[in-house]
Amino acid sequence: GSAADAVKGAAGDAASTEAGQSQARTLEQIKQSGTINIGVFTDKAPFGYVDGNGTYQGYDVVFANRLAQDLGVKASFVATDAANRVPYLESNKVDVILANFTVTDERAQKVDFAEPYMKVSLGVVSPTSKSITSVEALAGKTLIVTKGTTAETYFEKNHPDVTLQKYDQYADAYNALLDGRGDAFSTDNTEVLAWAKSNPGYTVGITSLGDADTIAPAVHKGNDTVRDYINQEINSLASESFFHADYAQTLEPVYGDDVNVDDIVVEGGKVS
Amino acid sequence: MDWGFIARYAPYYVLAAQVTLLISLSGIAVSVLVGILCSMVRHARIPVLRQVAAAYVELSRNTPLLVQLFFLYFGLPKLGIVWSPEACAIVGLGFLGGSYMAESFRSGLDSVASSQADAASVLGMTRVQSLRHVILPQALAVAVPGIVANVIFLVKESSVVSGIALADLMYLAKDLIGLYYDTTEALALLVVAYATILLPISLLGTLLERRLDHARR
Amino acid sequence: MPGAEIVLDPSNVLRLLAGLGVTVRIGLVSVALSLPLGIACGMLMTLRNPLIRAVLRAYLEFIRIMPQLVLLYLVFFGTAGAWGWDLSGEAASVVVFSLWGAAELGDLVRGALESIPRTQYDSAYVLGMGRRQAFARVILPQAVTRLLPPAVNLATRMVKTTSLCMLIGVVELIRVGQQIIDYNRFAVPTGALWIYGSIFFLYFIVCWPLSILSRRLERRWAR
Amino acid sequence: MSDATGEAPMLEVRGLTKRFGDEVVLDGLDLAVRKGEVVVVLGPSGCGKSTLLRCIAGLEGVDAGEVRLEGEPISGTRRDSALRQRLGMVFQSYDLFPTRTVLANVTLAPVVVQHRDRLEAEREAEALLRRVGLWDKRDSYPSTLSGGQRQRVAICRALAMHPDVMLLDEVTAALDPEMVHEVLDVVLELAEGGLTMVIVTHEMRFAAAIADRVVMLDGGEVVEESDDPAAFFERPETGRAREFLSMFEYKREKGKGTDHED
Amino acid sequence: MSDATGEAPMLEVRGLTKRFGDEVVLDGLDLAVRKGEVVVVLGPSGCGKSTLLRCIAGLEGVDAGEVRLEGEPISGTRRDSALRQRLGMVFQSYDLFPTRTVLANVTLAPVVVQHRDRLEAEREAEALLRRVGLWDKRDSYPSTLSGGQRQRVAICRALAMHPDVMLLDEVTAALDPEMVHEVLDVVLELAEGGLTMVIVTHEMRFAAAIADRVVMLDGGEVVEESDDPAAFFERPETGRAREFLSMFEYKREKGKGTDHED
Ligand SMILES: Nc1ncnc2c1ncn2[C@@H]1O[C@H](COP(=O)(O)OP(=O)(O)OP(=O)(O)O)[C@@H](O)[C@H]1O
Ligand SMILES: Nc1ncnc2c1ncn2[C@@H]1O[C@H](COP(=O)(O)OP(=O)(O)OP(=O)(O)O)[C@@H](O)[C@H]1O
Ligand SMILES: [Mg+2]
Ligand SMILES: [Mg+2]
Repeated sequence: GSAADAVKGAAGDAASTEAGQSQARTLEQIKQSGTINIGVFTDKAPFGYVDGNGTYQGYDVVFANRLAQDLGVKASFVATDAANRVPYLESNKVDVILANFTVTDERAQKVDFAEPYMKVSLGVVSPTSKSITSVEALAGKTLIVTKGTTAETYFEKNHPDVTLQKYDQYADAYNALLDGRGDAFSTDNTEVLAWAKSNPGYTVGITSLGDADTIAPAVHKGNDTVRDYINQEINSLASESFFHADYAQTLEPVYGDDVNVDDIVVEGGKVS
Repeated sequence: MDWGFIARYAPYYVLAAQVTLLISLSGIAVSVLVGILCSMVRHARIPVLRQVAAAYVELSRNTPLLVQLFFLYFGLPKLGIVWSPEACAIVGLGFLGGSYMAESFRSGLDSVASSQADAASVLGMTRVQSLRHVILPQALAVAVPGIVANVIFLVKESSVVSGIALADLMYLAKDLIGLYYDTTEALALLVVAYATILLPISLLGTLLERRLDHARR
Repeated sequence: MPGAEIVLDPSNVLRLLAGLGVTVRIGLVSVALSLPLGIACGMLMTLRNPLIRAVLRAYLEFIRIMPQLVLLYLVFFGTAGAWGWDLSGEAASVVVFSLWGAAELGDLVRGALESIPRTQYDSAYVLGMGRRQAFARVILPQAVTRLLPPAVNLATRMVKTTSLCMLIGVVELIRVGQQIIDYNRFAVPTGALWIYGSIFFLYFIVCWPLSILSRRLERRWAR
Repeated sequence: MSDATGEAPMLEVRGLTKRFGDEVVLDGLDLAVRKGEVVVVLGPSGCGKSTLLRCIAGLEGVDAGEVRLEGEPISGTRRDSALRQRLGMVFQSYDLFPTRTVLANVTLAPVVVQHRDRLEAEREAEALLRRVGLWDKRDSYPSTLSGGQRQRVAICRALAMHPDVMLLDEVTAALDPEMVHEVLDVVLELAEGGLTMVIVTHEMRFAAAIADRVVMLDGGEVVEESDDPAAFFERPETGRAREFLSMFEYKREKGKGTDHED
Repeated sequence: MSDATGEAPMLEVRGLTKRFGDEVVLDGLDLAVRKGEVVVVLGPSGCGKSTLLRCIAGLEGVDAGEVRLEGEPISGTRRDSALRQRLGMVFQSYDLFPTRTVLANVTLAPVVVQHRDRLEAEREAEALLRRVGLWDKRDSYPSTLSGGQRQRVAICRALAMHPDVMLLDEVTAALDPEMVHEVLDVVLELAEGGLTMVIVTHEMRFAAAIADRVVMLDGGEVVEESDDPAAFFERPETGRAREFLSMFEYKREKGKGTDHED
């Protein structure tokens, strides 16, 4: 892996200088335009999804709306796939990504992360009847993942003996699990916990896998004005326990009492 | 351009190209079968079957492969029918390609002047002999450009199967972009891979067309 | 069959129709843009200039052998990666479909122009018509009658192929459908069947009339 | 309608009626052709000449009447291969098999239908092709031949089956004058060789030269028939025949043009 | 080569040479056509008859020599519209404009090129179409007409421009005999009306009837020319002309066929 990492690092530099030809919008420019473009998921309830009326909803979206509101601009949501998040930022198709974006080293070379607002590690959900409770049990089995997620990266790197079945979208991946196309599905544990809660017959056999990671907003590499503003916003929101309120509004109805809010929520960018 | 990346991942593209080829060739084979069946049914004017074939052609030509695949892959399981991605891809490509192939075969058959059948008849040939020695060779010669175009079309369309978890070329490229964000390199390899598969087919088609030219007067 | 309510819910229907609107919009804008481009392309291809011919030939061949999905990725992510262009998904789709349409239409235009017998030019000449008069009054009307059926057919294919836009994140018909399936996953477990079935049907009712039109024109003008 | 001697004619058509929809194209037509006789069928366009030949060849069914070959009835389209081989036919359109060479065109039916030895079939094809001057074209494809060459090959192809009767339907209508001559010279030679033939043509000079008998059709019937072609062309008896033959005559009040000069 | 009276001929070709690549198709050809004269050009296929007419019409450039219209040189393909209107031409293939009705075919050029009033152009078209018996077909499209009808419309279309000279290139080569007659009757009538014409045809009887002068081409040159067509067709002077005319004669040793009977 280390040689590959070096290669990737070099590529990262090349890409960022190339991408540098295109200028990200500064905070000032965003204010002037009156809208901020925010990349969110549309199929990852309860974090980012579209409700029955076609309105964007979820934990990430509530934060996104608040961000826009405090900036005095309109939030314009751009639907993104997991795999599109970095390219979207690189090509300035969005100003900010608020799509359950786990902070990783590879990504940090391509984009700039702000302070985190959530904690995660990976979880694996499987049918209760054939519950998978350890990574070892996955050997030789088919694991569903979504392209471009930390789950994909983790299993590619650490468990090459697991057969991965990859989908472009979360919706497709969940459907594949429901249709029995794979033995289990892995993604952020918050995600699978929420999903298993509302899908009888499925259990999260592995609740925490890999390193505990954080989730943070991301901006175009070097777009400091916007990143600084977001950091400032995250800090000031701590005083009103904004993310606890967000949790209560969007996640608690799904998680109920099973999950401790402080295992998930990060206030003021400070990971406890 | 990051040559290290290219050197490292080119072998993966070779594997993915095999998937692309395998899926598209199987799909093409099914298309040809469906196409022959369909054009025969329409050529011979078999009552009910003819209407069924006509309806099939309309459905197949007026809906996108992606939707056909999603219906097969994600829709049908809700009826308890779970097909593997390979099966869905081959059925989907066959469903789509069948109508295109049928069209090519039909135009080939139609292009053979009726006087050819007459000529064969007055020479004492039976219907089967006439079909085998006179009609089909000519029909095929006329149909070849259309068939080659369909083959290219179907190999291209097969890129859509990446959406149902088949590890073809497109799937690999999307995956590499999502994993390592080396967009330029991943796409360059993708273009080279498709060109390597399709340029020879395209050239072969042109050659074949030229060789069969005398058959089309 | 259970689950039909998902496609009967008025708000879902409206959303699907809005998605269809995006699909049709991308299709129509691309068709509209590829018309002038394709005609220009086709006319240039009839010129004897070897350089123009070679360039257009290469362009055509490239477009011909590249999957549309690859072209979409090239324009959407490729230009972003290489030059940092900021094209929206919809804009990238329109660019790709217009370029593709222009190439295919160009070939049709060339074919139509070249299929017109030489004596038509000769007759116009001996009747004293100027080059422009001959083109506008004699050649073009004939080229158009030959061109229209396959061009309408091409438009059908373009509308159909806009389904791929969804894979570069455009929220069109299929993507809206997926959102609906996802949102109703618990309430309507068979949603995928119904929604994908409806999308299949919606594409069909948009493309089918175009196919019929193309065939009508062809029969009418089959001389 | 049989011969004076009582022997059955080679080919006999009795009361042949053929309709297309409501249109009666042939209306109780009678015709007998003796062995070795050359009959030329004339008539205005659309009078049913091609239809007559196609009915004889079994390419069209008949609505009434019958066709007999040496006294044996052969009407209908479902006649067996052996019977069909006894009637050779050449069409106006060059109907060679475009995917095969000249030689293969001539040998295909003998080999496939008559199961003759390929080498023997090729030897015979060589003789036929040499006779029409096309042996050196044996490996060419039809698309590379001129119209006249194609028709000569088509004639060889029919002859290779050793037919008892040859039916020729306007075999020169699509040809340039020189090519017309090439082809008709071959047909004249066949006539001299004693082949029984029914020929439809618009080449009046050729008709006059080759015919043992001239038959003129109109309105689905034979309107004039003559065993003396020279007399037929000089002094047609019926008004219809005169009218038809006048199609090949032109008259101009000369002198007007030159009046203008100076 | 001008007229005995010193007046320039209507159309004059002097030393016309035309090459396609290395092939010399016309080799210093001379030809003069007086006003009101009808010249028929004969010759074997490929001898350059069409090329000659196309050079005269300005559809092909020339390599040497010149073409004169009433003494005025008009060689070359870039001649202006007014000049082109003075030469009408009708081709072998039905070259009507398929997207326009019969009437529109005839009136298009007068309206577009000569800027004549549409109504007046239509009135004239009516007169022309009535003359060829096609006024009731005025609203039909060419595809619905027979070949003979199409050629008659093509002639009207050319006449509507009031050309000084009409060039007709095998206008009946693709037609059935009856249709040939329909079309040639119209041409005969034009000749009687005093129109200057250069006609290429393979209809020898027609040529004999219409020609004021017959010109035979071969090897890119005029090999025989005759002001007395009857004499030309009866007693051609040169070997080449005799050979050419023999193309339309057939001979058969009669009797062989009938020998076989009984
Ligand atoms: N397959 C067919 N279906 C309907 N009508 C037909 C068919 N074949 C011929 N006819 C009609 O039968 C009539 C005779 O046609 P046929 O071809 O025998 O004439 P012909 O004497 O050979 O004319 P020509 O000299 O133009 O070849 C025509 O009126 C034609 O329209
Ligand atoms: N555009 C061209 N390019 C090259 N060669 C040509 C061209 N047009 C005519 N020719 C050649 O010029 C010669 C004369 O042709 P042309 O058409 O004038 O003959 P023609 O006397 O009209 O014959 P036909 O009676 O067959 O119409 C032929 O050998 C032909 O191959
Ligand atoms: Mg006929
Ligand atoms: Mg010619």
